[in-house]
Amino acid sequence: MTIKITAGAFNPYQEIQAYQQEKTDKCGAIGATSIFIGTMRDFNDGDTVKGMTLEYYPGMTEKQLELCIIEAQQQWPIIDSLVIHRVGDILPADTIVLVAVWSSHRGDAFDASRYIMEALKSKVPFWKKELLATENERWVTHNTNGYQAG
Amino acid sequence: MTIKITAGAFNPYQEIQAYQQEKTDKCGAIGATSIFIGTMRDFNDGDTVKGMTLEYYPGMTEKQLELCIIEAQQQWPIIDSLVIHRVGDILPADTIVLVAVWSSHRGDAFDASRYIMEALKSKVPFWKKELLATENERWVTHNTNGYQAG
Amino acid sequence: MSIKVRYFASLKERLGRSEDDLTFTGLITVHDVWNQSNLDQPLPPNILAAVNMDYVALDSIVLDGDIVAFFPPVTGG
Amino acid sequence: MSIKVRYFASLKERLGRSEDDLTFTGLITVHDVWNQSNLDQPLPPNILAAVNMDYVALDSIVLDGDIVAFFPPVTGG
Repeated sequence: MTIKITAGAFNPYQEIQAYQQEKTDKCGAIGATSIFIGTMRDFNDGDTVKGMTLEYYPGMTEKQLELCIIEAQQQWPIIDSLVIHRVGDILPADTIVLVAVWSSHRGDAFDASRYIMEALKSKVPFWKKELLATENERWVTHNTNGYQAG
Repeated sequence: MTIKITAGAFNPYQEIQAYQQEKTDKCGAIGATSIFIGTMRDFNDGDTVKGMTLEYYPGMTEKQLELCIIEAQQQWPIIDSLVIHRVGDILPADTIVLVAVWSSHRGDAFDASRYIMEALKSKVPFWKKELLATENERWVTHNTNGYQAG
Repeated sequence: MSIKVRYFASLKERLGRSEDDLTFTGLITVHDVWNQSNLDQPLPPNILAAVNMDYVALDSIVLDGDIVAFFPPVTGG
Repeated sequence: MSIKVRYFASLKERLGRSEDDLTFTGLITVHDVWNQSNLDQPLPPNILAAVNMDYVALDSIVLDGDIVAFFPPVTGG
């Protein structure tokens, strides 16, 4: 399990490949990799968004993120996982979050990656403030439930 | 929507990135990318597997795969999708299948990618023959349901 | 009318051939195509059938020029 | 006993500060910490609380040296 909080832009595909190269000993057991990449959209609630600032709580953010992953590990047989979350100033199309889960079987990989994403969005201290095209700033007030539309 | 059947090894991360570069105009609408990568394991049903041959039905395979994706498009708002499936001779740790779905919202991306994987495994003509460490060959007789363990 | 029959995977290996070319007269079904091509053995219960690359039921009617395929459950992905 | 209080995101902006240092005597709860730090306003109903980086209920007891945090619903991912 690896968790990274980063203030710099990152390429999720390069991160996954670099991470996989470090653990080639486990390759033969891996049958399924489920990856979720969350990206900044240029619209939200009907407005054009030109930038975003992501605040977090250093220490608590990492701690709660680790708890989310441990909860997933307790429910599904996960071989490994990588979670990276961006903080600071973000532009549209930038990657905000990467969740990658490696498992022997696809059902477990799908279930665990989705669980981690939903847990992250409901429990891990990150707060988004949007900069609109109008130059107004606006805090995002709540996350949607990813099991319904939205 | 892009579908590829390939007899050569492929790097799923390079494929996704190359595909994304062609459609940068849609980037701002994408909030969620859900990716599934199926990899050849070196064990199955308690035996060590050292290789695999994937047979398919040229023409019908592409047609049925396209139908799976159209069914997903009818159920969820998908911005784009990429599906690549390997055929021919395969070694452990090789990528067998890549399913990538781009959407505005994470629930749709998760649901659609999983739907495509399950539909692919139950409807699209591919057949695996395993080469065991004992040099015996064995056809895989059925796929598991990915919504249960396995 | 003439029909091409194709076999795949373990079924192809068991039959020892990958295709048949048949000629028929009259109204025939997919199941009739199997029986005509494999006189000595009944259609195994788990075998799937396609006509012109679409899945079909065994009682589907076959037309001149159709390509009928028989194969075991799929195991891709 | 001394308690550090931290505020985040929109709550921090609304209060106009990111932290308080308080001293107390006796048995106090997380809610008491809020009231002591923000005499003029009640705790907004959707605000979450943590003690030492774990989520807690508002009636949790606070101990000497604890770090108490208040923040709005999280919106990451």
